[in-house]
Amino acid sequence: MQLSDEQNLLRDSIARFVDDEYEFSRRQKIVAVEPGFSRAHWRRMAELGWLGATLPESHGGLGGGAAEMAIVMEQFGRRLVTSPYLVSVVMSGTALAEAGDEAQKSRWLPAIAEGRIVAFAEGEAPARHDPAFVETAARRDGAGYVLDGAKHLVPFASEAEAFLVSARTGGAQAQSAGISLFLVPAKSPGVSLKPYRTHDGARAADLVLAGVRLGGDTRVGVEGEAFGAIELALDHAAAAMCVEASGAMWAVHDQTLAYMKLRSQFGQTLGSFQALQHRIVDVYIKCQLAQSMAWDAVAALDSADPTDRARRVSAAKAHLAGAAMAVGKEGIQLHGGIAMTDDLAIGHYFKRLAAIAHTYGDGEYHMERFRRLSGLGGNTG
Amino acid sequence: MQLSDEQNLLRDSIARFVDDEYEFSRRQKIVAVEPGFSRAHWRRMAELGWLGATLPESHGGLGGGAAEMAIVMEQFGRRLVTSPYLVSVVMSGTALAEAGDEAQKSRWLPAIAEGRIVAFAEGEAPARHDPAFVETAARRDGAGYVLDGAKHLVPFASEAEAFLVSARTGGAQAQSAGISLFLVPAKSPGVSLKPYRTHDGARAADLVLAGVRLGGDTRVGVEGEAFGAIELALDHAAAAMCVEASGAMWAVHDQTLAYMKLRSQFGQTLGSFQALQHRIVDVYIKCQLAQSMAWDAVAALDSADPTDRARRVSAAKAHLAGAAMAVGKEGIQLHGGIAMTDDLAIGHYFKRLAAIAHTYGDGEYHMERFRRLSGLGGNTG
Amino acid sequence: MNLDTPELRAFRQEVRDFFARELPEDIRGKVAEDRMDLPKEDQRRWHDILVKKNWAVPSWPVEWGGPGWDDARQYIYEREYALADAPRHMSYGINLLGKSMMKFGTEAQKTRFLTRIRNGDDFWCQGFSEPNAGSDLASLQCKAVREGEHYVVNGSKMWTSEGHVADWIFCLVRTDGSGKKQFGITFLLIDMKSPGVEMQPIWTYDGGGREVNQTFFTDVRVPVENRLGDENQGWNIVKYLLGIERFGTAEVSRSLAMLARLKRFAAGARHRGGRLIDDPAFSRKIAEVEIELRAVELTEMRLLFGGAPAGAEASLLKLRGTEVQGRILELLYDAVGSHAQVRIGDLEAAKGVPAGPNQARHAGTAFFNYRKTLIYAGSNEIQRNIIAKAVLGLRG
Amino acid sequence: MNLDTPELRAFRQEVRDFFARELPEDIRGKVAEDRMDLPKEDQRRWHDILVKKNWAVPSWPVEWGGPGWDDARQYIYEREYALADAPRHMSYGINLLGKSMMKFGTEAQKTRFLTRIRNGDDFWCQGFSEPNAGSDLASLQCKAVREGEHYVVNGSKMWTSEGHVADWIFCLVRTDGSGKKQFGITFLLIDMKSPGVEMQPIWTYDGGGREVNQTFFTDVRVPVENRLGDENQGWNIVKYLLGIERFGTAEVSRSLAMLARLKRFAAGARHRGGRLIDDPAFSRKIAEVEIELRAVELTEMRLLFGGAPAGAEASLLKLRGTEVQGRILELLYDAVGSHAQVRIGDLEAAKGVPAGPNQARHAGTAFFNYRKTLIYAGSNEIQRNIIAKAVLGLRG
Repeated sequence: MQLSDEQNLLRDSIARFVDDEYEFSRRQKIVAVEPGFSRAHWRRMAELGWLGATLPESHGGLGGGAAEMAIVMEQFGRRLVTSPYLVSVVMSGTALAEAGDEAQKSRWLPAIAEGRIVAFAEGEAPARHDPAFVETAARRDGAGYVLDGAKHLVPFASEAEAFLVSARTGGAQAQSAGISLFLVPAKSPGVSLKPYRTHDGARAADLVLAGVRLGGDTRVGVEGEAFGAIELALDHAAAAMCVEASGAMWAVHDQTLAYMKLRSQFGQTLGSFQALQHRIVDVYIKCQLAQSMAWDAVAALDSADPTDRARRVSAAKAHLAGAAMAVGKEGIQLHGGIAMTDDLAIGHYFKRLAAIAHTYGDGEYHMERFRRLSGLGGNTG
Repeated sequence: MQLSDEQNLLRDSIARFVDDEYEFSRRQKIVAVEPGFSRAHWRRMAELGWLGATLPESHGGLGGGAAEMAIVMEQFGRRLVTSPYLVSVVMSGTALAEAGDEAQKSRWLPAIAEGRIVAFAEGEAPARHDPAFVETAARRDGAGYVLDGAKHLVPFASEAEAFLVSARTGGAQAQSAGISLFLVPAKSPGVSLKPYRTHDGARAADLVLAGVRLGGDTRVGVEGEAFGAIELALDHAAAAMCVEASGAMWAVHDQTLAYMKLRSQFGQTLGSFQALQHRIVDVYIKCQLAQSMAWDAVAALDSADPTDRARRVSAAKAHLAGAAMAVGKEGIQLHGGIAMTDDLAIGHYFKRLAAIAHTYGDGEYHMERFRRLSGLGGNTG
Repeated sequence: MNLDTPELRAFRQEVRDFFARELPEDIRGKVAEDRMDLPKEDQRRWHDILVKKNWAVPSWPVEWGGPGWDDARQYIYEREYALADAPRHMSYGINLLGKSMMKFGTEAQKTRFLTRIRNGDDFWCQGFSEPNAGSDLASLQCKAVREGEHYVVNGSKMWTSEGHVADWIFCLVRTDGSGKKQFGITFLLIDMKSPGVEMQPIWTYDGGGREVNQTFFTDVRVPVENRLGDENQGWNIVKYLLGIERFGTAEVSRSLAMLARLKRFAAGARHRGGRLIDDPAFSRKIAEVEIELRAVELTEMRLLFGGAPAGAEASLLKLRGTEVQGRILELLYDAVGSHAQVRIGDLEAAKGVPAGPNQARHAGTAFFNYRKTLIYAGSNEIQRNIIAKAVLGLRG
Repeated sequence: MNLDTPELRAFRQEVRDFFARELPEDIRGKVAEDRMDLPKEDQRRWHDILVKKNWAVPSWPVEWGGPGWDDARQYIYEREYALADAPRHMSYGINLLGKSMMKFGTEAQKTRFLTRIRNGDDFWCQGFSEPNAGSDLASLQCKAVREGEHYVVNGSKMWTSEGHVADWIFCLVRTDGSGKKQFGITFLLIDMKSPGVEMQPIWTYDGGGREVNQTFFTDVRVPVENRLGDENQGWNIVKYLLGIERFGTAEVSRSLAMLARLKRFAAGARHRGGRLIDDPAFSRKIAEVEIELRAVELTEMRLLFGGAPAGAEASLLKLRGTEVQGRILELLYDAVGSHAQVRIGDLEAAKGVPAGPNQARHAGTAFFNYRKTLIYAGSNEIQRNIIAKAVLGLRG
């Protein structure tokens, strides 16, 4: 994917921003306190137009595409930036732009571009990465609906003004047909949160929906036919995490290589031991390949063919999941004991890479999805 | 498994024999001509009692057990000895001792101990390692049977006096029930062979059975209930191949290590490069672990519980299949270009290891069998 | 050696029954979650139970209050101990210092220290590594100067595991810097209450509780009688002690317990419509790691009981054992799914209710934490170097 | 760079149509079986077809009879060429010598040799490695002494691929042994019909046909005009030439063709009651290798067309490309099942009838043979050293 001059400028601005503001010890101070990201930075990103970069011009955005999203996420990955960008702009923004009606788009897309948070809430714990497994139920109630169920690990849920919630209006437990999408205001009676920190320094919560009454205008798209938009949002999320991982992997590579050149044992630098040289070379190669796959996932988001998109995104996410874990572990191992300390960045990169590898589809899930979509062994999975 | 003094003596004798007679260039001369093994050595092994070591004392054997078999196979592996030992003594001997009636045992077990060859012929090409997949059919014909079908890759078939053939007398294509075992004299009308060399230097053939008429006394064991004896013979074969592989892997290790100490590049021996040191260390570790697993498979043959036996044999064979391929490849790679030559032993060890990994159940087959027998995911496979 | 004799079967059953009866359920529960930070009171409570049974120091001879077991019994005991989810022994005192003292200590030292270790009166920790002496341990710089009947110690030690619950620390200090770096190292026993000893936690990135520390020594006066072995000859003790450690660190027993927990979890966890253990791809991964662990276990038995005494070969057990253990913990992390992302403490916080199944709560922390095992006690790269040199005869 | 423009799509279609129409089916069939020993007559027949179309030397400029394609067209052509199961180009002459000669040759040399290469009049082979100069190529000893207007060459070369079908060989010889070993190497072009050139086959362990040779030179007289570049300065040409080779050896196109064959085989092969491709475990392995190959392919495109010119980074393509290719061939070996054990020649012998499916016949030989790719053209260990030094800036 070749970037345009404007896109290169955007990348340089964001790189400068995160280099200035997210030096590791400053990053640690940000995640140490609630809400787990910097509200001031978030406002600034909105002002600079970064949050609206990918949103449609007709609704408060700048009309950019997948590349702009990827530029942001890669730089975030490089410096372990925490923010609701993924869950609000990338996921909810994509789903609303795809499936929302004019009223919903007019109300919510500009709000998202301004930094107000709509958290995408589709995952349920027993689903284990399968978005078609939805137990949360939406029952018709006059012109509206009543929602009951629970969503797991909704990022930055405590800061959200609304949730985009997948719920079953028909069909069987694991069927893609019969799933609808609802815009649930956070203040609705019956909505509650169980918030927690996550290992990567971010915040999330379980979202509990107990008899939540909604008007009919909260449904996004056609009843029972939201699965396409959900998959689109999830593919955007997966591709975004791939480039984020690529950025973080290169950071692990760079930090490890620098440490190997610095640290001496047995009277020579670690980097002069041939066995360790070959290991960091393998890290380097993994970073190169992962970067290629990540950007192909981004390119695939613009594909006109949803199967082609899904197949390429899943190939990338499956590849990245393995590579991210391997590079993270190797970063720790090549550092040695010092990597175990909380004060060094390397362990925190590993935790974020592990989270990426296991969120919005783990390696297993995407490998299986790729296999199925490639016409390999159609009779299982 | 601790060896007794007698067993240690046996091992030493066989080790001396193969060191004397199977130095690599002599071994190559043996496999270059028909029948692909040394008839003279085979006679000597019979005279020394090695062929009968594991067969029952009541029928011309010495009454030894799995350990004696393993001692032979490990030394064969070390020097790439080709012989019908596995297919005649280990497989047919085991199956006949288990399921044969007194007349069959009296006639054939002493013959096997004397070096006459009964080749076990169960595999069919589309079965892909599953012994329950039997398309060869045995149709009742008065007091006897008529056999039709084909068996693939029967080792040293051209030298066999008789074949032990699995054939379906009932049940469905892939069912374990309904399989019977027959002693088919090689000269029976309707029996023909398509012989070929195999990559590992041995000989084998396709066995074609076209309307082969047999008397009722050729059936070994109860009609339709031979699967237990077949699995027993196959588990013996798998365990035997595991120890053979262990012997061959150690030979790869030793030869590679010796070459690394000898060969210089860039003014130093290969063995002084730390990256290569760590690689040969991994080979060493793989040899150690594989040896442990191989001998556990041998010990498991004496288990009273067929499930315990099968599970441990499959664990070992699955492990060895992976380790044998890895060690073989690494032996080639650490040698470098010279390993590609036909004159050097290392490539021939690799070919034999690859054959072992893919015969009598490949890694995939045994991993799946182990998984099933371990109560893991009982609903597939 | 055959572990399946009637006598040994009876012994195994006795051990199993004892643990089933005597191990307090609350302690067992914490261990079964792979918690890193078992409170000292729990350790003491359990140690007292073992002392009463005379099983607190299973590797010790009768002379010093141990059960005097042979290798087979020790092996069986250790296995059942782990499978029962009993907390780790206070190994620094019992296995490392205790056995080194039996070999290198004076009678006075043995009399004074060993019984207190056995009875749980003294907990010990180890002061070996330093900020600039990790894999290259012999380059240590923490200094001791002889002044009359005392050594005066200045410097610091890294990675003092369990230092914050320990009463004593055994240390390597430099008493001579003039020769080869392995020379001039002295082995000292230091009372943690001595003036000038300070301890700071090293917080680890895994988010678990306090586990390791950095220990600082400022003009700490150590009586000469608390020196183990001769002055400047501490490296001999280190070599002996690392040999003990190399076998222990294969972690086979602990890994078997973890594998059992993984299987229980996969059998209980909901996985879409069914159970995780019925997912062919995941159960295949369990099967693979089970076979790998079995290979390490059988090799450990072969090297321990195989006749020829194993030396540097044991390095392979530490190396592969920790790799396999890491794999088991990674599978548990995978198995737990999205719950693995949640930081443990927060689930127990007032406002929250545990979001995931109980067994899942520590999977993340345990997975991250255990990466240490591939590094400590001689990193796996060092173990490869040892095998290359000492077993395969290769030279740099 | 975008390969999906209307122009390039049309070009791709033209190439595809041409191969579909013009590649003889008997030749295609042999390539599709991964045979190692395509007869020289087949090579020539195919080369003539390409010459007529002006596509025989796809990387050459118009000046020397090439099509003058840009990088994108060359890339597309190479991809379609492999996917059509066309036999490998005679790469030593076309890509290695040809391009080196354009850079380092005299006008007389270019005029004399290049057209003959293009037209297939001369087949070339390469004489670089020696028995004691493999990875450490610069330590070569094959000697050339200047005598008037000739060099007199004595020594031998290993691994002369296709030497037995070649008309000429380009060789590295030592003309000065006094300095640094990279100095004193000279690049000579030697007619194989010269007195004193002898060639013996090196039979490879894979059981395939004749592929490589050892070449012996005894007092072979080479005219000085057949020296490429200056005396003692051959190493500069080597470095240039290895750069060309490093990109070519990623083998992505060939691997894509092999993967397609693997899938076709798995879809056609009986597997118990069904098809092999429907076996979840096996098709999972295909999926994994497909993704890995895709990662190498995309990285190749990024490094080729990504703007910044790739140097030593290209080593990673050779390294991972050959690893992935080896994996594809191993899966084909697995897929073929028991047929993979059978030696190819024997199935075609008079008394036998092919026992297995046609595609299966060469799987064993191909799998064993291709281990060479991880060794030749700078072993993968050498490639790791190159990346460590030239890209990561690490020093021994």
